[in-house]
Amino acid sequence: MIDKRVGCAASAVADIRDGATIMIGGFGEAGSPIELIHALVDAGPRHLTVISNNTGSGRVGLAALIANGQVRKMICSYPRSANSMVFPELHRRGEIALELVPQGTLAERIRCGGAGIPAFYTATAVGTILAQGKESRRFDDAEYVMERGLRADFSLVKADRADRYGNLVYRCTARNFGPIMCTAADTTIVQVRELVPPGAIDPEVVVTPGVFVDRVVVVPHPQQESVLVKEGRRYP
Amino acid sequence: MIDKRVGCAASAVADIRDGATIMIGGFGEAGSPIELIHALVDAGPRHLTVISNNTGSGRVGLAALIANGQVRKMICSYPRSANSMVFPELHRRGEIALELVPQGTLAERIRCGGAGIPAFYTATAVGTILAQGKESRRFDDAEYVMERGLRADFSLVKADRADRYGNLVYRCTARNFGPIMCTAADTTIVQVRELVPPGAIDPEVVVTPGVFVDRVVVVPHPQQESVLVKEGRRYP
Amino acid sequence: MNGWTREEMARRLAADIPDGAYVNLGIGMPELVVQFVPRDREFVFQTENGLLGMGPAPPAGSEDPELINAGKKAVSAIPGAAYFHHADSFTMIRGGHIDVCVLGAMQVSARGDLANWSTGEADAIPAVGGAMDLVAGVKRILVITEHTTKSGEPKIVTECTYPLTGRGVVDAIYTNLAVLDVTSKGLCVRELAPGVTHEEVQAKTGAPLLTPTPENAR
Amino acid sequence: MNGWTREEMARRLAADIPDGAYVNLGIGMPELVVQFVPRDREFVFQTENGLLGMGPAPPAGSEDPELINAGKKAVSAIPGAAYFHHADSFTMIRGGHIDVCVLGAMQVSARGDLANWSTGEADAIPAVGGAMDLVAGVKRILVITEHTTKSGEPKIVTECTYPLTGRGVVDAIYTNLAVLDVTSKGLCVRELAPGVTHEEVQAKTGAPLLTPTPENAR
Repeated sequence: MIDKRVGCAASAVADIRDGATIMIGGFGEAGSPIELIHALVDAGPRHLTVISNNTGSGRVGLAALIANGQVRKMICSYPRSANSMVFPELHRRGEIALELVPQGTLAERIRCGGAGIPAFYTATAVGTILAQGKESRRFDDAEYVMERGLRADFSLVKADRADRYGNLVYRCTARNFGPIMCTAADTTIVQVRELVPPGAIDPEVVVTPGVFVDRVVVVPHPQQESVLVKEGRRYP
Repeated sequence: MIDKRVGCAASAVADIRDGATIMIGGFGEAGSPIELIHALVDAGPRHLTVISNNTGSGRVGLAALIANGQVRKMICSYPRSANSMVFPELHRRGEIALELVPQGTLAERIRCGGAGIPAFYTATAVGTILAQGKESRRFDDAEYVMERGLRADFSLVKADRADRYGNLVYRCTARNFGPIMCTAADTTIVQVRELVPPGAIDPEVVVTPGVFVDRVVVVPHPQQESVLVKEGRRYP
Repeated sequence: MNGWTREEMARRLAADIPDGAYVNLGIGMPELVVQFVPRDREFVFQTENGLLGMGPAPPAGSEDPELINAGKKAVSAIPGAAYFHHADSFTMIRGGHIDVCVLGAMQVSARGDLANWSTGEADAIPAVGGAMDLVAGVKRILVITEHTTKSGEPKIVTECTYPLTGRGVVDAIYTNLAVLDVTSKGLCVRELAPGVTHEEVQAKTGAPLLTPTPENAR
Repeated sequence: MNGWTREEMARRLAADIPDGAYVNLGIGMPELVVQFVPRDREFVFQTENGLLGMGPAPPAGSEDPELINAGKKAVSAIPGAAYFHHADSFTMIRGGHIDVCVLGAMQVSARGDLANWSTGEADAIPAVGGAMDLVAGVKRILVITEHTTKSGEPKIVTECTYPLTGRGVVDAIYTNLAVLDVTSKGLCVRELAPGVTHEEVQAKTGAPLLTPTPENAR
């Protein structure tokens, strides 16, 4: 019987090795798989490349992973925000690399990575410094840059509910990068608030079909990043 | 107030002119917008290019549009099936052109047309006659062909329910090409079984957000192509 | 005081958005536009993090950390809203499905070049978000900005000195002093704020301004 | 009678699909595989027209014309199924997410080239469907076919003469006479049907056959 449940976050991330490329879902705290990230801090792999829209807040979640010196490179669209100090400090000191990607291009690169598309053309960033060094080409009298699909060894994603097949639904704008990141990694690890029996999620409303998911960890009461930041918490 | 309802199928398709390119949803009869197609037969525009997975069955729906001499070219993946005689006859007589596209490439070309992507690379059809005349290119030691995004002047799509904003949900495998075709036309015309008030479709389960839809026609009891074919019906 | 307040700028801009428009609002001053939808019109607000049909901020205490806008502020969803993932969201934006985007600016050039994402300084942490996608994909780009910087330097210039967000992308500029159209001939003053003269606007602008004549309209 | 029946071929093939596999079945003989899932395993069937978790045909009279498979036959959906549109469906297929695809064949070459979509005749109406996407994207391609054509011509050949579906894509071939693996050295006989000899299979095959030795395994 297919059953993708894994007992705990620690065992779900245990095989992530030094040098791995990891996609981490979320837009700000919405959809950020904070328990999986903390398990990754505990596990301790280093020299990671992380693909995520932001770089975390305060000293918890993704910011904690960065502060812990485990990340050598970030691929993201918006590496600063109100409570983001860790990444800017390390980046200014030259201790972490940054590949800045427009948000829509980042999303499309991830989707293409999951769909077997090695490269595509987009009008985004044409005529800007973010197109420098990239191939450009005209189609139908407009200019486009070529962008490459993006894949990862692992994706860490937060969803709302799952069944044992790994079918997922999300909540509100916490959906953001989850569905596309699930498709673009060799191993997709998802934390959900609730596990339900097969069929409890209407086949019409499944957002991520189970084929894209490898491991499901149930975290019934996930921590809220903004609350931890407000309380000045740090991890570990 | 935004209200995309149109009174009847005839008025919904009235501005489709000779020479238009039209995407028509459906995989076989599932999702085929038969009432909209029949309205297009009545309206009579000619020299159409039609993008649709199949070429219709019997002498109704898409097959009727072709039989009526209105289509100069089909772009599709599977132009024959059990009850498909009209297209093969006309094609053998040289009266209708065919651009044969692998089904997944067809889907991706339509999605890209809707997403502002003029071209992309795929491994599908590499080494086959369907890649002949197309640019190919190596990425990471594998070969890919370049395919172009596909757009249309109009899309005709069948969904199950809509609200006045044009938010759509579909039923079962009748979803097929509808959601991507809605994104890839200048004007998207949808027939639905039922119109519901805004909010009656949970924002979590909307499949096609209303921004992709221009006109909604309510057809409470759509005809079923296979029944019409079995009865030997023809349109008009 | 001469000129428009921030709220008046937002109201003036909102008056130019047609009924039924799909609208994306940038972070900061553009967010004010949501308060000034003309009474006889309906706009649908899209936020690129995955919501079409964004409604106003919820009452204090009932915010949902999973229901936010692109500025990561709590918002609500109207009846008839839809959630979707980022690739679908940017299909809307990059595929030309959004009618209007309202953005702030650090600089706008007479040709409609926009700089609004980076000072280009060596130790700045650049953050682009969806700005380059929006200017490349949305049909009409409206900039809302104070006419000059806090120190009085022109933000509307012949040539942007900051790194660009996009070239030739801006359609119109709404400032505290005037409404300017970007035309093929250059910047054209469509409207002056109360008590503001063409000369005053020109003095605070780093590029030549045209007055509206039939041939200056693009 | 020597050799396997169609049902035995499907059963033999199904026995090689591992537990938990995501499986796409082509039209025709491949559809038989759904009846022979080994008792201790669970497969999830994908059909490229937009369903993961395809179940068996419904009882006569309760077919739903909007719930069909890629062969346009009525099917059902298991608890835990999901519907999706064509671009998402081919993301599964082309993105390498489907483990096994079972296809019929007109010809298979010793190098694993597959021809199963067109005779290439001038007046034929070619119809490719998802075949080229499946062979390009699915991890393991299994062919199920009679060993020869109805007139006794070999279908397993040195070089396909019909237009290809894909080059070097087939991993194994299940016929009424044998199970063949496509290896880097050529076709290798993994198993003979009851009462069938290697010589008999070779006589009906248009390419040289290897016998399984450690060094012929790929």
